[in-house]
Amino acid sequence: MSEQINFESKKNAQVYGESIAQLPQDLYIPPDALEVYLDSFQGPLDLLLYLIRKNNIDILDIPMTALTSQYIEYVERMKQIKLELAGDYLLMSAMLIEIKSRMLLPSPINEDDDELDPRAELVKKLIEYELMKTAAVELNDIPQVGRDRMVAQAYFEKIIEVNPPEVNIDEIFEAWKNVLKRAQQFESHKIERSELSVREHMSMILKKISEQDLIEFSSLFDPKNDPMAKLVVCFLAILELCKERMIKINQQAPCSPIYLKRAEV
Amino acid sequence: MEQQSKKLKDIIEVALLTAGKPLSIEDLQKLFMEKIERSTIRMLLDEIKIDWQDKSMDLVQVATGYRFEAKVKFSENLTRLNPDRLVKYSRVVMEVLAIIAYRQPVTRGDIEKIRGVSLNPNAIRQLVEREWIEIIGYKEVPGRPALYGTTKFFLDDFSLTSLSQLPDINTIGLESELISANQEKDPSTINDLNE
Amino acid sequence: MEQQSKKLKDIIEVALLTAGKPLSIEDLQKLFMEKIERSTIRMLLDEIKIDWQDKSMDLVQVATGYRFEAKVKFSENLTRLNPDRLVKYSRVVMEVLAIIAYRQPVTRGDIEKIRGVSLNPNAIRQLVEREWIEIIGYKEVPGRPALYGTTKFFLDDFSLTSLSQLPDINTIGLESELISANQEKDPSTINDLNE
Repeated sequence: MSEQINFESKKNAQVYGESIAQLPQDLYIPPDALEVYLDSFQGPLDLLLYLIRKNNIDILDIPMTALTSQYIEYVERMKQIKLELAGDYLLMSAMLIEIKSRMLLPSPINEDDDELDPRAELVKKLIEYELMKTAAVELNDIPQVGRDRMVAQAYFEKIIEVNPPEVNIDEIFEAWKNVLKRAQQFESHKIERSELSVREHMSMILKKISEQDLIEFSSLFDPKNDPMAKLVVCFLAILELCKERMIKINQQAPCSPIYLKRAEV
Repeated sequence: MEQQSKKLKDIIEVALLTAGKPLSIEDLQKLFMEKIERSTIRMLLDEIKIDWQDKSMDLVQVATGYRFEAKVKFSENLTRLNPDRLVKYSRVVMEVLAIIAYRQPVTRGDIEKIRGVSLNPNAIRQLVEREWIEIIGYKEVPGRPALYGTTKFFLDDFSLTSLSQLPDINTIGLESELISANQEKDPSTINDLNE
Repeated sequence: MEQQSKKLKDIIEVALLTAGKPLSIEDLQKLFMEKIERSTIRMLLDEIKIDWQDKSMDLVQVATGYRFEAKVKFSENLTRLNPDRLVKYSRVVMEVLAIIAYRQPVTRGDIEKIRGVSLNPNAIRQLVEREWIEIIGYKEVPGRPALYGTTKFFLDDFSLTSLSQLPDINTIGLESELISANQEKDPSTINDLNE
């Protein structure tokens, strides 16, 4: 209660007194909306700013008891619905409690005039973050090239040779390893020789279809000359193309010719 | 009427100048809320072609649609602008090439998914201009994204007879082995992968 | 004479229409074998600007030079062409960009301190790949963390000629005013940037 006494002398003591009484009601959010809603906070400062704005609190005179309890209640709810909660939220809980308790202590008598309000550091952070949030919104409103603004990029065929960069195959392999390593999806992107040849056949078949629009299924196979492995790979490629919706397969009637078509048609 | 047709022409023209790739008649129809007949689009394209006859570019039709191209007589000047611009491909370009080589056919969205970030269209453009990749079809999903694959020139330039000759990651082994292999090698390889 | 000036203008125009990025006066000078004065280039640019006044694009000057961009009145139509191609960044990415733009040079740790939460490295990576930010140095403290700043491409893409043209957030005023201004907004603003 000494917190109240400390700050009641300031200008908005009444508002402050009232808002304490009203705070808990504000906490109610329809349960199904809660998850989306809580998930939208960018971090503890964002949550704090939201509470401060929602409760009409003067950022320069934050009622620590009320704010701390509201904050902790939100964090508890986030834990309950098992949102992936950054450790930063819990750190902030601890910090709020610490500030609150420091404010409950009587101020040391022998201190200099410019004794620091225990909230000062927090307030500074909140103001800076709020400024940056505003800046982000302002930036986002500026028309961006590629999003709101289209710039000319017409085609120019380079007729004269211009020494394009040299690349060797190891560099492609390095780049590929790099992608896989970073994606940490090694298992799912494991490339086997057989799969690569399926992929190659997928590309070849797609190119043929792009040129001719329509291709007869059997024309893709040459059983007399192709080894069995190649026929299987070709067949797998067709199945994969169909599964990935890159082509369409058509047959008018049973036993009639099967056609492969471009997916876009 | 005159006014209206000028507006339609301007919209088609600006779309072609900013698209960075050829646009089909269907693409151009999408520009308008109201339905514009294919024949109307074709007629407007003809008019635009004539409008540009004495100007700096040509409107030409290529396999996948229409695009503006710099008039051939300006190539010498244009080449002068960037004689040795492409000293080295960026890491992004190399990764895109690797993904297309190993995972083709892929859409731009696939590439973004694998890399986890959105992709500057310039990367694809550089590879298309180099004629190492090309559009080989379209995926039948909303937006009809283009499917990219490698070209014959890609195989030629790397002296491969088929894609199966690309280095095989499995000859090196699984992830753990890859990483430990890298750690055993001199430290510079690790930096290579991290930079 | 007339003929000659038309040819110079065409070359500059076609260079700007095909470059895919802004070109500086120096770039444009490189187009010609003969030496063309800066003042001549400037004059020709002015003429091109006027030539295009009633057409589909505007010739504009940005931080790194001149570029053609679609007239604003056509943006609705152009968006229709590729509604899903729009690159929209998440709120996190935009906040990181704002912090780097307004507080540069900053380390990743600085950004985390300001936002009060640890930062997914992907946010920085997206901005680096978009070439809106870059490492501009290292801080002489243990671990030598990288210092980030915005690039010229950032200025170009936001049509700014210098950082001083960034929206002035400090004019928003005292904290109290700031707070009440925010309260007037609809609470849904919280979600605005969440794509």
